[in-house]
Amino acid sequence: MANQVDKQFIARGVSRCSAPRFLLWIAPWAALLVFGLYAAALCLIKGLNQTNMDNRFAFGLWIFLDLTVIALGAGAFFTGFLLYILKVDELRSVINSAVVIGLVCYSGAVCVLAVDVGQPLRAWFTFWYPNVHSMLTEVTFCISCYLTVLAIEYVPIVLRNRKLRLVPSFLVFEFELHKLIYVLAGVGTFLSFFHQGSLGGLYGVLRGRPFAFREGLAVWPSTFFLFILSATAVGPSFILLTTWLAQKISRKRLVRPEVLQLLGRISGTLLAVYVLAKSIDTLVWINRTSPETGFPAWQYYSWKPFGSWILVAEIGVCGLLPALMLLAPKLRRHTGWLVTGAFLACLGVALNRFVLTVQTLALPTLSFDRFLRYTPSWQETGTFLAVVAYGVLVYSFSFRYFQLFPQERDLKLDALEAEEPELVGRY
Amino acid sequence: MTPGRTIPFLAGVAVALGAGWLAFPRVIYRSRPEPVNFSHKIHADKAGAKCEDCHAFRDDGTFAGLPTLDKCAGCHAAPMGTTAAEKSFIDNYVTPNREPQWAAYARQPENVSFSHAAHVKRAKMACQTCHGNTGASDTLRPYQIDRISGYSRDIWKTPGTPHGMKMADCVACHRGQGLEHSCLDCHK
Amino acid sequence: MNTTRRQVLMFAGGSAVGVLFTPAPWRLITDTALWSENWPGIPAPARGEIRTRFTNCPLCTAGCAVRARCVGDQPVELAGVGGHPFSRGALCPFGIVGHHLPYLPGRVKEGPVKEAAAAAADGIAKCRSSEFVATLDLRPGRTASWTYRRAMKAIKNGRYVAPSVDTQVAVDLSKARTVLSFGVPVLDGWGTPGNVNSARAGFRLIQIDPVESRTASMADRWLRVRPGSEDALAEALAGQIPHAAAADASGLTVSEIAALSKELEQNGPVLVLGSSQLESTAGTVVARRETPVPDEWKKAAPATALASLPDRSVRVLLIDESMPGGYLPWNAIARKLVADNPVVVTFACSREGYARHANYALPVGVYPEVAGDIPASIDSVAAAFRIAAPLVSPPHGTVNPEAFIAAAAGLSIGDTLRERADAIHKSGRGTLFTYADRKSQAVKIVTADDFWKALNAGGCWIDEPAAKASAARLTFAAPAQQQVEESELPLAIVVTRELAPGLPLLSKVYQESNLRLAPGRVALNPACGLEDGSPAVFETLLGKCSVGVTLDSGIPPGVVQVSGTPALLDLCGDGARAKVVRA
Amino acid sequence: MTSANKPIRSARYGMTIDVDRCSGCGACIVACAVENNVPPAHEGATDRKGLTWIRVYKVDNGAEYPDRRTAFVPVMCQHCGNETPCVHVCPQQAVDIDPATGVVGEMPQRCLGCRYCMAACPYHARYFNWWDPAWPAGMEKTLNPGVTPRMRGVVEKCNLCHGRWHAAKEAAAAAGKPDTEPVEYTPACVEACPAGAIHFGDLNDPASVVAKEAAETESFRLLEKLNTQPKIYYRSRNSWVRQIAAAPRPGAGKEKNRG
Repeated sequence: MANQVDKQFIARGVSRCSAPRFLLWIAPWAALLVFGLYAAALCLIKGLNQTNMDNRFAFGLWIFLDLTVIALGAGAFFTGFLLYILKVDELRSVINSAVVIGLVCYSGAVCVLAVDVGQPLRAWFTFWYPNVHSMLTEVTFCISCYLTVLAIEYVPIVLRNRKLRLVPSFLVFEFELHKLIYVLAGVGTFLSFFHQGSLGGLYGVLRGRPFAFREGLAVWPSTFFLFILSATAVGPSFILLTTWLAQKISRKRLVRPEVLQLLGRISGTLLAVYVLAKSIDTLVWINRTSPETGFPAWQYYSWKPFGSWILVAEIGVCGLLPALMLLAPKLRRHTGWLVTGAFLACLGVALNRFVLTVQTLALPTLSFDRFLRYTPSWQETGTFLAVVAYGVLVYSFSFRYFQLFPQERDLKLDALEAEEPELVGRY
Repeated sequence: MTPGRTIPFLAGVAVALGAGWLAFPRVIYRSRPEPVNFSHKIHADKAGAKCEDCHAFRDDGTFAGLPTLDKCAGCHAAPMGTTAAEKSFIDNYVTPNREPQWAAYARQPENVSFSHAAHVKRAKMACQTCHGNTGASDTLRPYQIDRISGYSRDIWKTPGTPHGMKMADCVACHRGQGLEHSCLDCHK
Repeated sequence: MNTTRRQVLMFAGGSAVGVLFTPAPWRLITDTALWSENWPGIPAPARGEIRTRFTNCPLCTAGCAVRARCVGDQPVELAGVGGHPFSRGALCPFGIVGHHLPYLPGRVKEGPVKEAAAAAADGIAKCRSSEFVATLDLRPGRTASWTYRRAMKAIKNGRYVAPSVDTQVAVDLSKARTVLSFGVPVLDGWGTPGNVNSARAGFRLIQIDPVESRTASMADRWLRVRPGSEDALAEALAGQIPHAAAADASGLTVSEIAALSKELEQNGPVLVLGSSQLESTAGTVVARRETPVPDEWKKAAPATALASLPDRSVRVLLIDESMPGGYLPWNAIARKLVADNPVVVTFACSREGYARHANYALPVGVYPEVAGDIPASIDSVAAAFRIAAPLVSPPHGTVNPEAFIAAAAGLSIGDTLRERADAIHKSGRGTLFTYADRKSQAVKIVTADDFWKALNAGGCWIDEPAAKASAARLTFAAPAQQQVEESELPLAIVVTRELAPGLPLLSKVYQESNLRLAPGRVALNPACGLEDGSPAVFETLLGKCSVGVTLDSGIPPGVVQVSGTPALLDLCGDGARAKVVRA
Repeated sequence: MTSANKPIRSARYGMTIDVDRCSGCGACIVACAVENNVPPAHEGATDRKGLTWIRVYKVDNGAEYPDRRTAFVPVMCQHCGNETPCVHVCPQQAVDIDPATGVVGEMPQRCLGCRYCMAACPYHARYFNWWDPAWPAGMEKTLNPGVTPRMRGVVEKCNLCHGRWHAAKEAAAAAGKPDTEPVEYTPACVEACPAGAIHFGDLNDPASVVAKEAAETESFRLLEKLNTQPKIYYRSRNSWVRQIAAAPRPGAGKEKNRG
């Protein structure tokens, strides 16, 4: 019975695993989510003493998570930008997936932020008494607006569900919304550019933390622009990764390989630009910005374990290397290289966010300070995992019941044609 | 949209507006009567008392606020008039020497540092400016507490209304005087 | 009409839209935010008239003058009294939070008073001629101490036991040009902070210390010696033994010792603290006159050292630890008690001390609840009389040890503080300094009543210095020699006596800043192999107890610094050795 | 905040701390906690999760005995005067700098506990309420009515004893003095220091002790090169102590302060 209901919701022409199997797949994630929610609840009710953060390590795992997922989620706005504004039509086959990814990443980040602040009940003060000089204000405004945009972009995907579209008014509504999509894409792009930047600015403006402090244009430190660049560079890579994963897990062909390669090429190009910019910025910082504040740059890297290797890993191994992989047409054609490149790119950005959040706080500023260590408590890790589980669940459900990959049906037909042409008539 | 849907929709709007504007303001406050039906008017007329006679400043310039029982007992050791209020006051408080638990309408939140000296002695402001014509009132309004925040209704009045004690009122006046520097001017 | 699902939905939607145009939602989020300003658990400080009251701090023998800022009568803030001729407006961290003492977590609030009285009386009656009734007074020299001495005199074989402090001898820092301190915390809890600080510029401080104590790090010169070798060094400096011998013992070089003794010769007068082997230069140590007492009190038992009592001889032991003072390890006391059920009554505000071992632990009022006087401190040349005047009232059911012990001995006493004050007034000596107006006036010109009032309202009596300061001699207990082979217990113990009655806010200097070694913790050299803050077991010949470890590069290897809580002090006799192992 | 403000003779309240006189007794820390209603430590608190508006660090020159030298350095909010790091980052104006006094103020009731300001402060002078404040039974009677206790989940820090500033203001008003003049008061740590190592006053007033001492050559400020213009000056005759103002040098001084 349940099976029947379930069937009615699945799009025509695509096949999905049986309901029990699907349940089997989501069960562990659901369990993880519940555990994570419990951990988060502890932090909300008992307070942040449940975490291992302290006065000196005021930020921890959560901020790192936020910065990273938001960077990875950039694929949503950037794909939209390419598709609707720059008219790169190949990307239509992944845009839905991209939107879901974006929604997952941003909503996840916002939820974690709500746990991370000491007085969530006052979070709205930022809107009522905003301090316009604060990068965090910029971030809060843009992220909350963009989250709304994503939600609106997500609605049509839901409404196009096989069963829901039977409701006429939904259909109308969906159609109306779809006319808006260009506006939404535009707005989303604008907002995203801004908050990706301000997230970078968040640390770049800390003149009290010369390790993070950067010079820049007007009110924006260089990290502002580097974050935009890195996010746009890595966004497509992450979509590439997730799509590939979806194909592997569902054992289906969801998009044509050319699309993935295109994503790789875009990612690679931008990554190359980013690596260049980042290197220049680093050189300026080492030779001018940091020394001017009295902090010779060499000393940052003599506090173990954060040696200069971390710089090499970030810019070289996880920056330049994947850029080259993704740019070389030969390599790109092999899924292995493509995926590895995309993965390294994502890793590189994660590492970059880690350095800015965790290493910045670990390094001493006063001469009689110590180098600090910090390991997240299980409550922190649990909350972190909750976001991951939440992401997987939302994506799984969307993948099962909504059309994330428009090409899927055609690809299936082609496949059948290739195998037994005479059967095609049946479909 | 068809009337079949408009009507319930509008009905919803109407109900919500009613509840929000009429019911909510009543529900949100808990009312508490004052221990004694005190008439400022009588004291002003009969005893010719000025505000500062009872609401006095201490020698160190700080404001004592509401008078304590001994101040009242000074005159009301025995009934001076014939009102029931006075009689019950003497029976319930003066004779057993029990401090009446007055509720201070204008009691500011704990994090506010308000100096009567600065406003009354330095700025020469009249009591009425903030406290309205309480001095001429014949009865005491019931004291209303916000159920959630626990603050008196008076520091909740919309700015400008009588007895308005909201931060907005303070700020408006200070800004007008060009006396607004930072939060800690008035907050502690 | 029958409502369809859609109509219900529309209605809901309508009300959702409508409610946004009412104050309700906005007011609710505002209120919840405001609620977070005073949600349960955030206390509201009492409001009221701010008054200033005065008293004297009895937490240590310094007895600094205290100005208390009170809301109504409740003190909320303590500070020194500027312009005070001796304590000079200074107050130590412990004195600053003295007014929290009544709220000590785990304070003893009731006890078996009647039973204790009965048991004591019974014990005194049963006491054989070879046995003793003893009162152990941890803060000798007080007026209460006089009562104890009189009470013990009144009992057939009563003994007044007190740690040896001669109230007749004082140190004159202003005369010294060099202060040679053998492990005495001159700048950290010794003497009167205000007086020491004001005299500090006048003398050069040489600190002989096995560890980098706070005084050592502030001294002009710190000489690190092996624990227990202080006397050898002192003897060498006194010329009794060759420098080489002292060098071997202390770990200093011969040249260092030579240089030191040369410096002492040239840079006199020298005041020597913490060692009896070496004479201070005349004038730096002076005899101090006794604070006058009523003549009828003079018939009192002398102070006996605990050690001089024969073992297994004390049938009734009354311990007054109501005021923090020098603590004797319990095993030294237990040895003296008779074998067949002795009676031990202790007067204490906490169960940390002897209450752990006593048959009866009786609750007492504490500072600033009860009145008591504070004898002149070691660095006060003139005798003095200060009263810790009560600012708040003690909880119901506390007992006054003075009255209890006097009653037990059948001695009838009046208001002893008043009698003492009158005796001082009668002597006509010295001056009265009142805190409120910061005026001194000769005692002669004030009436006895005014004198008494002034003492209670914030004032102190200061004797005029003796006509000719006759030379005197400081005596210090010589540290016992090492009893154990190094191999068994590798660490030499250095005890720091933190004056810490577990006052809550002192967590700021212990737990929250690691500025001071917290009670119940031991400090070790970072090379000891234990982690900072890790739990460990501290073991001596006398037993073991669990401690927290603090790593401090100021502690040399082979030494453990112990923060003196009774539980730990019970394990460390003089010169004891210890080992600290991972828990 | 507002531009059209009455002309006031604005003060720059600041401090000079004589490091050579500080014996690290901790009186200032305790007195500060008493004055500002800072709760005692939760049993889970450490030196990294505690609340100490002023904190005394034990600093050594990194050498071994006999060359080892130690000093105690009290560090509180440095009340930066220029591009004050914490003021700029706070998303909801919970931190501001008072033009009349130069005091960097913090409004716990406005704070949402994002701790961005803590990350921004190079002096680690800001502290977060990790636990609900708790006093032993009865001890809340000893709270100072001049300062409101804070709640869990907000940041707090030294505000140069603003409660005492309010009291002084009120006294001045009662005495009929105009409100355009800076008031005289003494913060708790200054009053409490038995060695008189801390001086407090108006750096704008050339006649004041602090202005004179701040100008002396042996005065220095922490991390001066960051150009945050702190109003807390430190003084020492020992050059090695003056070195602590500079940025950290790994390896210099093996075991640093235990704080």
